[in-house]
Amino acid sequence: MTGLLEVERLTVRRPGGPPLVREVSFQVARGERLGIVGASGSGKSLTALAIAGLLPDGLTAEGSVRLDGREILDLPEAELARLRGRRIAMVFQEPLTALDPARRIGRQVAEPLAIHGLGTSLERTARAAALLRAVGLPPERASPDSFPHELSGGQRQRVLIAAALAAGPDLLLADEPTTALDLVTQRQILDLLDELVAAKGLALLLVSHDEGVIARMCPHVLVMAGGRIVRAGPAAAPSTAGAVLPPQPPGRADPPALLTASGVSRRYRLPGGATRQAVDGVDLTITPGEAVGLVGSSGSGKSTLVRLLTGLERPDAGVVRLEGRDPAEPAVPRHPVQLVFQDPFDSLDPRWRVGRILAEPLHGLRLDPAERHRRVLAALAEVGLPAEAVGRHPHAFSGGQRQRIAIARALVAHPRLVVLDEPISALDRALQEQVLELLAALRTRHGLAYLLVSHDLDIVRRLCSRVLVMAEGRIVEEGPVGQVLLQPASAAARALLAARLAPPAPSPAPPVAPPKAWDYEP
Amino acid sequence: MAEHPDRNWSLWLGVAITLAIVLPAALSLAWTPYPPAAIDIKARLQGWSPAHPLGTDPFGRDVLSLLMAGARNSIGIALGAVALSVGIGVPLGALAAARGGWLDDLLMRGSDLLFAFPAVLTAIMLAAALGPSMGVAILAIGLFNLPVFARVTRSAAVRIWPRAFVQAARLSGKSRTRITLEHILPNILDQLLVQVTLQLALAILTEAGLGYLGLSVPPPAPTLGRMLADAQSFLAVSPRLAILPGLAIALAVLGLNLLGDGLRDRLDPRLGRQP
Amino acid sequence: MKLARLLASALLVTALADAAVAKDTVTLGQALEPPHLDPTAGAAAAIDEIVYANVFEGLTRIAADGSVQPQLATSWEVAPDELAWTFHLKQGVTFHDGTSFDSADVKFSIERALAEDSVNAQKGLFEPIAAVETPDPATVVFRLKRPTGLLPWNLAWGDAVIVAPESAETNRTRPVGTGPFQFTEWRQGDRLVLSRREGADVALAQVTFRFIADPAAATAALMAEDVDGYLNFPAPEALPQFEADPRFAVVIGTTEGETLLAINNRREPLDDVRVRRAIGHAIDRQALIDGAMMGYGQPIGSHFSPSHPAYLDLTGQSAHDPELARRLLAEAGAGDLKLTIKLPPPSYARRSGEIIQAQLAEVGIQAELVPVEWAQWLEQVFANKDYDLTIVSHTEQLDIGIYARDDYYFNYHNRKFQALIARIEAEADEAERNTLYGQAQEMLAADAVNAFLFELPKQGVWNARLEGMWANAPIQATDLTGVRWAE
Amino acid sequence: MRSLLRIAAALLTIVLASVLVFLALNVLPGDPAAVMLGTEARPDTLAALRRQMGLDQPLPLRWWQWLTGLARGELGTSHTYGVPVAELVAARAVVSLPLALLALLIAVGLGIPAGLFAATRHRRTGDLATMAVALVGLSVPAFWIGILLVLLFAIGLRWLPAGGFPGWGAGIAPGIAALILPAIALGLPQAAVLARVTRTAIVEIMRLDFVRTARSFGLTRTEALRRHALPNALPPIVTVLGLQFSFLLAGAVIVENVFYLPGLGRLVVQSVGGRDLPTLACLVMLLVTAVVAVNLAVDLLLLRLDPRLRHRG
Repeated sequence: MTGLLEVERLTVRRPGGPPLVREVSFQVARGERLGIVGASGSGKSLTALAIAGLLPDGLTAEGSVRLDGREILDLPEAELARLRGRRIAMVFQEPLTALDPARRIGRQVAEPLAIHGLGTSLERTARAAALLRAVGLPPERASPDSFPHELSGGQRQRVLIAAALAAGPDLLLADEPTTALDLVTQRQILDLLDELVAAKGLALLLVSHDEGVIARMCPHVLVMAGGRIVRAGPAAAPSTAGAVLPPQPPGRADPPALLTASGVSRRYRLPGGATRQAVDGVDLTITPGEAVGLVGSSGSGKSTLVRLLTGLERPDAGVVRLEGRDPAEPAVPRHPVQLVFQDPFDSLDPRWRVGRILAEPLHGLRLDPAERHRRVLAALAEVGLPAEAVGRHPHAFSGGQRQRIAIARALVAHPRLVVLDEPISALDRALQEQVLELLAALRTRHGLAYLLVSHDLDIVRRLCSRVLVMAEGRIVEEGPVGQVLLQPASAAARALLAARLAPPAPSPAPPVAPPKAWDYEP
Repeated sequence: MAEHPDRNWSLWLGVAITLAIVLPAALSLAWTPYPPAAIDIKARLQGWSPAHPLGTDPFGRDVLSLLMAGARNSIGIALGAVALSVGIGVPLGALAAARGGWLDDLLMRGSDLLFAFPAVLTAIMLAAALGPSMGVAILAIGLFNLPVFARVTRSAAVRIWPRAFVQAARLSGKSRTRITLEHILPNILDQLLVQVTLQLALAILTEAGLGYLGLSVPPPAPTLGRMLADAQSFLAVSPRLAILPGLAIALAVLGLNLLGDGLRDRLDPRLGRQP
Repeated sequence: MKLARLLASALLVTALADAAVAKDTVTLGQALEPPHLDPTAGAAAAIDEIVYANVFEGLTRIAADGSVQPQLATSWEVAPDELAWTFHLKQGVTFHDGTSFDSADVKFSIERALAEDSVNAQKGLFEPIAAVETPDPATVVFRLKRPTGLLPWNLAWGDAVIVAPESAETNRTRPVGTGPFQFTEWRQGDRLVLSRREGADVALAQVTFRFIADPAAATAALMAEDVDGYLNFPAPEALPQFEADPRFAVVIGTTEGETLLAINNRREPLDDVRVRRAIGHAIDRQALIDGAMMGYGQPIGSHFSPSHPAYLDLTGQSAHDPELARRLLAEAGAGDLKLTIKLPPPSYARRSGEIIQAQLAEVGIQAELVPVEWAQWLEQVFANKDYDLTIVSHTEQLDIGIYARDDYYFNYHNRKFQALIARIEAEADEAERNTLYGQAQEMLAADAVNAFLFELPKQGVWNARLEGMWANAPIQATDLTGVRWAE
Repeated sequence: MRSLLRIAAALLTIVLASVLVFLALNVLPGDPAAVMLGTEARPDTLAALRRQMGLDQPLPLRWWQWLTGLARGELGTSHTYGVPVAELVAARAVVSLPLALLALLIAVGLGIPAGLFAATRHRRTGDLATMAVALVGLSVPAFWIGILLVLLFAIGLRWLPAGGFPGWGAGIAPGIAALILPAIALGLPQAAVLARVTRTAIVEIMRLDFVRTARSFGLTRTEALRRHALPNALPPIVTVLGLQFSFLLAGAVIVENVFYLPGLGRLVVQSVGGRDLPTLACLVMLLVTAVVAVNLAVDLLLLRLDPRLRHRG
């Protein structure tokens, strides 16, 4: 019996350019689930888009894609459009931009029905309401008359799923459906997909860069790299849990505090006039050489707290002291605290050469040019980048290399505290490993204190000794890593733990060295 | 890879046409076949001839020399006007974006006020008060374009400030002005460049309008606008006198617009994110 | 009674407007729009060009040939001592609003012009009148301070038309006169409509003036026959086009407009007659006329209109002689002279300016052109005499007397000339006056007060089937009383 | 709340403009009385007229009288015409307003469909050809188009009058006929601008994800463009339309000259030339108020069009 979807030697390229997807072939039977996993740029998304005939401008597809035995790859736009929504549905990665901002969500869910002329308008509205309820968005949680910008990322993804299933498709293509969501919401959406696909007997083609997500949802997996399928077969058994970092021995007799925050809070005025309490009365201290984790779901106030601690913003109430001085005061030297950002593409000025980027933190210090240059080269060496990188622009480097440059920038001013705001979540799994190892090594080598902000508990466990859990702008739990992450007291911590999927592959944690000051003071 | 490689023809065509107007204009600074103001009544209203490739005007002046000098003055006025509006508009926009809050509103309201005054009226009043001259034409056109640059700069800068590399710069203790000069302006340069070419084109058109109303540079210095205006009543006698300056204006504006479009596509934000 | 008449005329007008363009209406283009319609309260030529002889009438009027003819006064005689003039008035004349016309209206009009707060632009015309007496409704006697031979001529000016006390104040917007045409409608910036009064013996039932100044637009309006003609077409360069078109008649006549390069006689080194004569010799009048006026217009050597019997051709005294000009300038020690020429808006001034600048450059005088608007010209040049040279045309009729006024912007103060002008004004005999005019012209030419350029031509263009249009313009007027369509 | 703020800001702009206008006008050299009495006027007559026009009073007093008069609706009488300013300006607005609307209609009628057509054929010949025509339309001075139109339609074919305005009293048809050619001359360049803005806006939006989502529901590319891209492209289009309307009101002075239309633009030029201060002041206030009102209308319309803005109230 022919499969529902048969893909044979599918190739996608820009006319005259190298193929981005090379001779990909696979089959999906009715009701079957197939996962495709691969790093970014491996061609997995283009494969899904090619099947639905939604390739971006300028890309062409060759080979054969048959739906129920009927060739659809070379169908004219009008005929292919009739299949979309009715037979093949899609869910995309960026929920925030995937819905028409100017149209109410009720109408968008009903739109596929209208397009394919299914039922009267009254019936369609009723069907849309039922669909929204089915994806966990009853009217009391999100009214059909609200607009997309009034909903959260997770809610919008639910609306998309409702719309995709509205016209009763046979095949659902899901392209990185949960990548842009935080762990807790990610888990809920995957459960929802699992339940709906089973209930409606849909065939599912799930594309993701996260093996954990694929392993959880699909029995069969294709691994793609460089546009080709490199491995196919049953999903790999979930790898064993990683070794737990031995709890960080408490530091020497209570050293003088490096960074303290007492009763710090910050309010934002929303455009509609209402105010949101982002940070509400936070107290924390970080001692030299200590590695502290700060975890919490998105919207818990982590980033705002980071901006307050580093002096980028002034708190409405409370006091922040960095080595006894207020970091927000312009006169106070800033180099003791440095920041590494999440998005490597956003953290380096595209117009500057790497040499000048690395020298920027030395702005406040009166150093002669020779000394400046020496420091820049030293920092580059520490992060394992060639000295001649100094003369090149950021766009000449990969994501991983850029993050190394950002880290080098944090080191060049010989800081005592480095705040890492989601340092590796934007990187691929393989790169994350290398950067983690680099960070761990640098900490021991220079006796740095870390404040690691993340929603990923595994990374916190591997780098930090103590962890703070944040929710609704307050620290709801604090304690050594081992105790908080194994028997969490607060509800927020428990939700984070539950949402954690297959723990990452094991890797030996570096031995812990006593903190050592820089070879000389600046 | 360029987003649409075949689109670059508009850049090169723009450069070619703009040069076709700018080069002779620049040349006229040093040399023109005849002195533009040389009147020879006996030789008036002649058609093309070896001596005068584009013929002569009602006062017997060589039309080719007039066109070259006219283009020089028109472009000179346009450059002066755009320089004025960039010189004031860009810093204002950058300041509004850097400070934000009430200053932002004040500056933007101020530019709205300036925008509310019809350009033609400002030009007429200025010319009436100070007497028509190149300076007045530059002031009138420049003042009117100022809000455009303030707005473009502000909206572009507001998108750069939250970027991570700017936060890093703030962390290094750099002042807002220094950050504006080192990080903000270089990153919005491309959008400004596009506006400059488009506003130059608009300035040339506005100068033609002012010339028509007799408010542009006084005689004997020719400008394309006044040549076109003066030639209107000679349309029946010798249409060539109106067609040539009109064509020069149209080509200059066309060239600059193509250049602007081409620049916008070439300077697409390819630098930020790996495709 | 008045209301009924108003209603009647209103109905008449709407009827006419809807009727097909019957051949008793005409549409004339005019370059400048009048600011208002009271000729006794403003100097703009455009006012007189609409209302003179059509809407308002004076005791006397200037005819097409420039002679003084009776109008509201049938005849007049002067007493032996030349200090009393008696005018006999036409009977049975009424104003447009029905009010009657008699000697009281004449007394009111003249005294209004002489009054302390009068805004009459030509107050000087009435200055010799000491008193106005009205022995009976049909007779008016003027008592003069001194003999004034030119009185009938003075009373023929547009500024001396007779107005009624009842309507004087509203003449600016709703003119009420004794003329054959009455005011119907005025849409500022576009058109003004006059229509024939009941019983007036003029051929035209309705006249529309369309205000189109832009040369290209004027040409288009004529070619598209939106307009039947222009008494004085604003663009000489378009005339060849109309000469070649059988639909149109092109009639080039003279006007009273002496166009001159005025010189500030009080400003260094222009106070030296040799420098002024050098400027005169530097200018090639024929080339200027060909270049600026497309060849239309007559060269003049002094401030006098060639169409007047007393005209003397003195162009020879300032013939084009660059060599002589350079020598004169060297003699006067003004080798490298730098001057400004202030140019009012009209195209004759702006075009002549460019040519004269080039011609002055030939003899080593560097002239900078400064275009100004009328408001600025009147303030800087006319009032404050803050200028070196300026180009302007004086279009008032027989206005050589302005050189006798001390406050005039030429800064020319010649006692002998002022005495000569006084004798002319007093002289009653025309032949004697003409010889005196000749001496005045020679004096101005000898002193080279200004560089006299050319007489503004009257460039008439109208539909060939239109008869009775004036060829010359001895006075600023569009006399429609004799105009009609040929059968 | 925000729209109240915006209305208050608009009023402030208008009052500020009034101060600027009055100061600017009185600084202009040249004396209105001299303009009216011409070259022969004697000093005493000039003084009499100046008293009549109230020009001899101190500046601040005259500004206050003028502003309070403005508030009460008394706009004074025109120095040149002696007619109430309100009447004079109204007669001109009755020409300029319909002209601007007609030109805008032409711009929208030609510009937006052309922009849409070019967007649907993105980067194919249809797109390049339309944009080339738009570029040419943009580059040619409006009054040049005017002259060519007159040569062709008025003098050549005699279909339409070469200019002038018969007044609405003579019926709607002749009025419209007189405005067609000037409206085309004004409308074409604006249509070109609109076509370019529409095309760019739609092409940008077509790249966004939600258009791809719409196509995944079963819409073809062109259907997705019309149902989703166009509504979202309206805000930038409406903003440009607002700017164009304000320009057309007074910027049309040159086309008014070519077609000798009694419009606001020419009255502006005339009043400056004749130093007719009350008329000029009223004109400028009218134009500034119109521009501020149009901007306000555009702002409020944008609120309705783009729900994301609505939350900012």
